[in-house]
Amino acid sequence: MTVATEAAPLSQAERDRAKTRRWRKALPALAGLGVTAFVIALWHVASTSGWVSPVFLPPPASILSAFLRLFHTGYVDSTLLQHIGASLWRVFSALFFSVLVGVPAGLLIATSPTGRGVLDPIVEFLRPLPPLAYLPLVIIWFGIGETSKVLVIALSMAPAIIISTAAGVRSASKSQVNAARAFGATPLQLLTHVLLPAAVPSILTGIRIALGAGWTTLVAAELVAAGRGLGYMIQSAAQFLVTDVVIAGILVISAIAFAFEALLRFIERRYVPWSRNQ
Amino acid sequence: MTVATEAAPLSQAERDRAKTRRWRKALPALAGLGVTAFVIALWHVASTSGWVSPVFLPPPASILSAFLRLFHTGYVDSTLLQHIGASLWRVFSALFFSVLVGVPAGLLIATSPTGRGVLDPIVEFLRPLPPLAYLPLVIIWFGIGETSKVLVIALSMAPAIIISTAAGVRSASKSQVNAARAFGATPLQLLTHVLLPAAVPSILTGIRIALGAGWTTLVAAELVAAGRGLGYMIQSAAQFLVTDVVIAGILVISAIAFAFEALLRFIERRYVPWSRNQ
Amino acid sequence: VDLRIGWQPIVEPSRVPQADGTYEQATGATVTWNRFEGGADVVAAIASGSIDIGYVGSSPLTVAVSQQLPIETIFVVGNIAEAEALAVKGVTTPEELAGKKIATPFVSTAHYSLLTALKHWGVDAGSVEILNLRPPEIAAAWERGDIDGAYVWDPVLTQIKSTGGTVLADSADVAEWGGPTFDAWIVRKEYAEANPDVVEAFVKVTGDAYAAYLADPEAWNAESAEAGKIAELSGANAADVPLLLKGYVFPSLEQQASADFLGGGTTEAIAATAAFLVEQGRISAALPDYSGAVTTKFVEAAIGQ
Amino acid sequence: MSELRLNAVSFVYEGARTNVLDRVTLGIGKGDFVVVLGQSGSGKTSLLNLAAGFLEPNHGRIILDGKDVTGPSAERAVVFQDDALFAWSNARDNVAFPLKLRGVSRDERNASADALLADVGLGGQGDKKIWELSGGMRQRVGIARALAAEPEFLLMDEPLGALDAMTRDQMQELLLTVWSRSGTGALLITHSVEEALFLATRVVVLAANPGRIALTQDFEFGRRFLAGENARALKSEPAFVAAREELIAAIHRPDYEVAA
Amino acid sequence: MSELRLNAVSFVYEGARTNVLDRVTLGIGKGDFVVVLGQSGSGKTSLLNLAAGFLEPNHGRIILDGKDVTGPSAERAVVFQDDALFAWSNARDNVAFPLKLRGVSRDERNASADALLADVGLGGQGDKKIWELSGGMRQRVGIARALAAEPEFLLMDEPLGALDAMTRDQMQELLLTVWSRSGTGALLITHSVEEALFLATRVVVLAANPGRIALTQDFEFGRRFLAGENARALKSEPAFVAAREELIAAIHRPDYEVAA
Ligand SMILES: Nc1ncnc2c1ncn2[C@@H]1O[C@H](COP(=O)(O)OP(=O)(O)OP(=O)(O)O)[C@@H](O)[C@H]1O
Ligand SMILES: Nc1ncnc2c1ncn2[C@@H]1O[C@H](COP(=O)(O)OP(=O)(O)OP(=O)(O)O)[C@@H](O)[C@H]1O
Ligand SMILES: NCCS(=O)(=O)O
Ligand SMILES: [Mg+2]
Ligand SMILES: [Mg+2]
Repeated sequence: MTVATEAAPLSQAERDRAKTRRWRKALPALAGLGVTAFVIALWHVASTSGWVSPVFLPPPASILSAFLRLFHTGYVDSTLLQHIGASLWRVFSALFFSVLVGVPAGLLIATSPTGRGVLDPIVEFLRPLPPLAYLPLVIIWFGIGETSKVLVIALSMAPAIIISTAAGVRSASKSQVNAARAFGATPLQLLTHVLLPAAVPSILTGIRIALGAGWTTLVAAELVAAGRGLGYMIQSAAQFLVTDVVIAGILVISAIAFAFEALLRFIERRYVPWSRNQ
Repeated sequence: MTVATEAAPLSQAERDRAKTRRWRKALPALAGLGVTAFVIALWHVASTSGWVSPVFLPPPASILSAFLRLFHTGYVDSTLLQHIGASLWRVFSALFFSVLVGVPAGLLIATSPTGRGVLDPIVEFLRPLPPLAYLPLVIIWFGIGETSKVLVIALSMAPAIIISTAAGVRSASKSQVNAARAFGATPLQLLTHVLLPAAVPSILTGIRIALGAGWTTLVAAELVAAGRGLGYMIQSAAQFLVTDVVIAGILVISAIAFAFEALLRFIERRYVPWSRNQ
Repeated sequence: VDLRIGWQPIVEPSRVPQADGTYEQATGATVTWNRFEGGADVVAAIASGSIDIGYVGSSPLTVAVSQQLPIETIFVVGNIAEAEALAVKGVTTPEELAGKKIATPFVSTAHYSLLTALKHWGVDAGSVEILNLRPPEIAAAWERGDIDGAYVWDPVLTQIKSTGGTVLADSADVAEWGGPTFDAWIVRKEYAEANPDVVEAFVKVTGDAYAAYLADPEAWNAESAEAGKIAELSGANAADVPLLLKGYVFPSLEQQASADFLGGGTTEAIAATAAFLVEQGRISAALPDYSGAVTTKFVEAAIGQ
Repeated sequence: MSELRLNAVSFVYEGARTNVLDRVTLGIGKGDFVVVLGQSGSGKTSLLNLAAGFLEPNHGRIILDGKDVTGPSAERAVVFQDDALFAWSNARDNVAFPLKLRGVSRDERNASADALLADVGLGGQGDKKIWELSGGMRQRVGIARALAAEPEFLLMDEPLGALDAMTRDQMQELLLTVWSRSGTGALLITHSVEEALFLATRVVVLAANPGRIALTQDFEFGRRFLAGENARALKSEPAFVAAREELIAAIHRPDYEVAA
Repeated sequence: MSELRLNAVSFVYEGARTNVLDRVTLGIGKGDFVVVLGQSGSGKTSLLNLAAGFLEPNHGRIILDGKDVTGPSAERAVVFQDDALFAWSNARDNVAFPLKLRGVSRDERNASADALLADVGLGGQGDKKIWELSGGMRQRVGIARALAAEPEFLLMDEPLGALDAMTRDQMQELLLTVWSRSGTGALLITHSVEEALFLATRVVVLAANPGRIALTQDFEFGRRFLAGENARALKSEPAFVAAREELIAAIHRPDYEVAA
């Protein structure tokens, strides 16, 4: 027998409590907005009062106008949207390939001693390589086309994904792994049905870190014969001390990264709620 | 009453089993060595048979001699050890500061809604910033001294540490947190006695990822007015197509990174064994 | 006093007094040497007050002045001559450049020279595929056959020439066509006003080094002590140093003061560069007058010593 | 006298449709030993989590000494259904944890922890890491940890479920002794009706779906044991046996059954 | 007939000084229902983990149908002391897991899983996420999952420890029914001597430190229940009561006590 429970009228205390709760929920967003506003105000004062030369820190207003200019007329032969398109394509191709390679590599490292023996030295060797130093080798082997650019970005993303995947796989509890094996899971099934799901939150964290790394590498990658792209745009502007374009470009990168970060967090909350509920 | 158990003589099957186990333990290392040897052999063939011009990929032997030369006479005014010293100093100062700032930031983000509201936008804004793009701005604000270099490296390291710390804190189980609170832990005690220990494995993973990022950023950081350092050395050699020095420098970076990776893993096994035993 | 110098690893005579510590002795200042890989960073460092005297090419110099940074040119290192050139493969006349891939480091003096040359030849810059690559990457792309040519400097230029590249034009030609490029030492005005004697001593030492080289260029051969010092500081091969030194036309102190250089030519060259950069859409506006960014004061004082 | 009171408390998990607890009123005074019985899933753990302050009621109030409870605090120590030990330290450090929070010196707290470990039958095992303990050992470390806190109220969620009969008897006696000596108020959840009768000053039976109090009854067996009567004898007393049958029936009254 | 055999098995955890198990010999045939009793920490879970193939013996052999066991496999399903459910899926998917491994179609395995959930008293709760289940519910999901595997051997580590008396009785009856119907060999660890007597065809008492077999005895109560006798009546039979006293004494024989 299920007894239905009608909602009793709320007491004053209960209403107060609900109010506090609503407040508490809104607080982070408010604080965030407050800080952002404060930073912009400080920036405005700094750049207009002459603390910092406007050549190096143009006031927020001129960033806005640079932004509009970029949008309508563009810079270095392309509009802002074209630059964004080129860079997005590169970063997400790179993400695609680094997930494609990094997740299996991480799984292998975490599960197979031989896999670890073979892959670990390779990964650990590649990980600290400075893109600025190996660009000539990349060009020799992969030319000056998109391949090289995507490769450079992917190389900067893969380690975070590999390491996070491996760490995530190891986070599956011993008894969960034992359970699966006792129910006759083949190594492959163990991987797909237990280790991989257990690693998903960690892989998502890895992707978040990797995307950050990818954006920072974009500029280095676009040193390679790019004719378009946010990194290329920023690079060119920086050389000519067109600081408003530099800052506008940086802000665009941040905004895009922000949007994808939000998306990833949404995915995390929506699809791996268990990672927060254990 | 404790009954002592004398070791019974081992049967043949048991001895076989022990042998297999020893083999299994050695396998990863052997596989790793095998792969390394294979790569070096391939490289040797590639560079001596003319597949790749030795200007871009000198044979292993000439890397070795470059290495000796670097060690004894040096390059661009400093010996290899001096370059290594300067870079190590920068990378580890940066690590120091990024841990100093990143761990508390990660803790705050994971524990306080307001902290998250304030810090999250800042971190998410800084994270994708390309060092090559903001280098001129850093110079403007912080000059060309060590501060700028360490700052650039630290900025590339901090995000991994912050994100990993926050993820680690969230990995403390609800009941562990509840337990601590029910025993009267102040928020600070909760942090130091529960959340921080629970986050340690994740923080170590973060440091591993961060160190990788730090080494790759080193070269960019040493683009600016460095007089010494591995990145500086590589950069200078690249300008003059002294590829053997470039590759020797890259290998030195890899070797150092490798050594610290090994150290961190040792620390992980030694001091946070529980992360593998749950 | 302190003197903070931003230098670039370019093969030129002042590397020798730099290696010998002559600047320290002559200026009586505590000298700090900061190495930069490109003019843009030098400009940023000067603007931030991190360095007092810096070495830049004519493009970054023009950009800095156009942005009204308080700097002035105190010494012209020299006009770039054979040191930078357009080397190509499978192209014999400028017209054939259309549709070809030519690489150059953007914003550099080479980039400026390439565009000036194309304009001179009447080749539409839009019809040539101009790629932004740094010198080492240019070498790699050339090796692979990804590019048909490059406007670049040594040692990559030599590397290209030795693997089938022919020179279509060099910066000496471009200078004749009205687009001279040069490298120069610049100083923060504020510093120059406060320490005129230090700046003067700096110019004197640099001038002396140039004089020593110009007196007998052949003496600075691959085995010479000078070549050794230059190689050690810059990272170049000692064997390549004599050739690299020939890539510039180094003016003596007297020539510096003349109308060809600081006395007038330099100002014109900066103005021309600025006009060109505006045309290319890289900077928004040129100044009406660039004479404030050039001074003969220090070379004249050095000559008088 | 100090009292922990649930006043017409209703609770529903976010997103769930039916209340887990429906207007539950329950007082635990110091010196009381309240034992909660109820079917699996009837809401016992939820009730304890509310009393501990880990959950907030949707309706009603939780009051400690006249003040609304807004979260957990040191005067209410908890033994968890899943042990909730700290994996990164050994058994001794886990037990010493509440003392560490209070700033007790290392030597002192280690001595107390070792004594408590001995009390729960784990003497000399303080150096064992958590993952080196068996299930029953972990439960006992959890109990020792809660006792170390010397709380005013001791909230325990099936603390003896993974113990063999004799160890369980010993632990029951330990709990009774500590409780009477320290004048703590105790709330214990169990599935063993015998255990409930032996320990409780009051037994509460929770009916399921929504969880509500179906029966409250006071008992004296624990006090009589403390006064020196024989445990075995007490447990075979007709009153004890009758009460047991009654409670078992109450727990499983068909109209309280979990809805399918 | 198929048999899972431990042959003079000794085991010591890496780094530990004393053996956890010392020359334990035990056979579980199909159709056997072996119940292991023993003090907390005596090595019961370790024994089960060895039989399951999660641990390797240091001495002795574990043999299934004449072959050495080298790891876990599908014919030995396990119910864990900590539930070991998959946090990322709901109750139904957890139960359906072994079927999924075997490639059973989604509809079919969901139907089986729902039926099994109903068998363990969790009908209609298949959509609940693991963290939305109470402790006792989780245990039952773990049992349902093991039953779904339809194994030749069913290894269970205190599977009914967190259940109220009636649910526990129902689960015992379920286990007996499934066991006899499918001809499985069962190994069950419990702390309830009554449970042991009611379920077992053979009871094994493990003495502690090092773990070794102190007593083995065969019983018929479960078979008699299946044959139609009344459970209550069986449990109050003098033979049952006497056996219970005997086993309790055996578990706690002082010379087997855990060394301090
Ligand atoms: N991973 C491990 N490493 C070291 N020692 C261990 C480990 N697991 C268990 N032990 C030790 O082995 C002994 C037996 O443990 P086991 O878990 O088998 O006991 P148990 O009989 O199942 O006890 P319980 O009834 O409390 O579950 C204990 O003394 C325990 O401390
Ligand atoms: N985090 C949660 N989210 C949603 N529902 C939950 C949650 N925790 C418990 N429930 C539900 O609340 C009800 C009561 O759970 P609770 O854990 O309080 O039961 P219990 O009486 O302690 O049971 P047991 O004896 O099995 O431990 C159950 O139906 C359960 O499914
Ligand atoms: N050759 C001059 C280099 S730069 O200062 O123009 O970058
Ligand atoms: Mg419960
Ligand atoms: Mg056990």
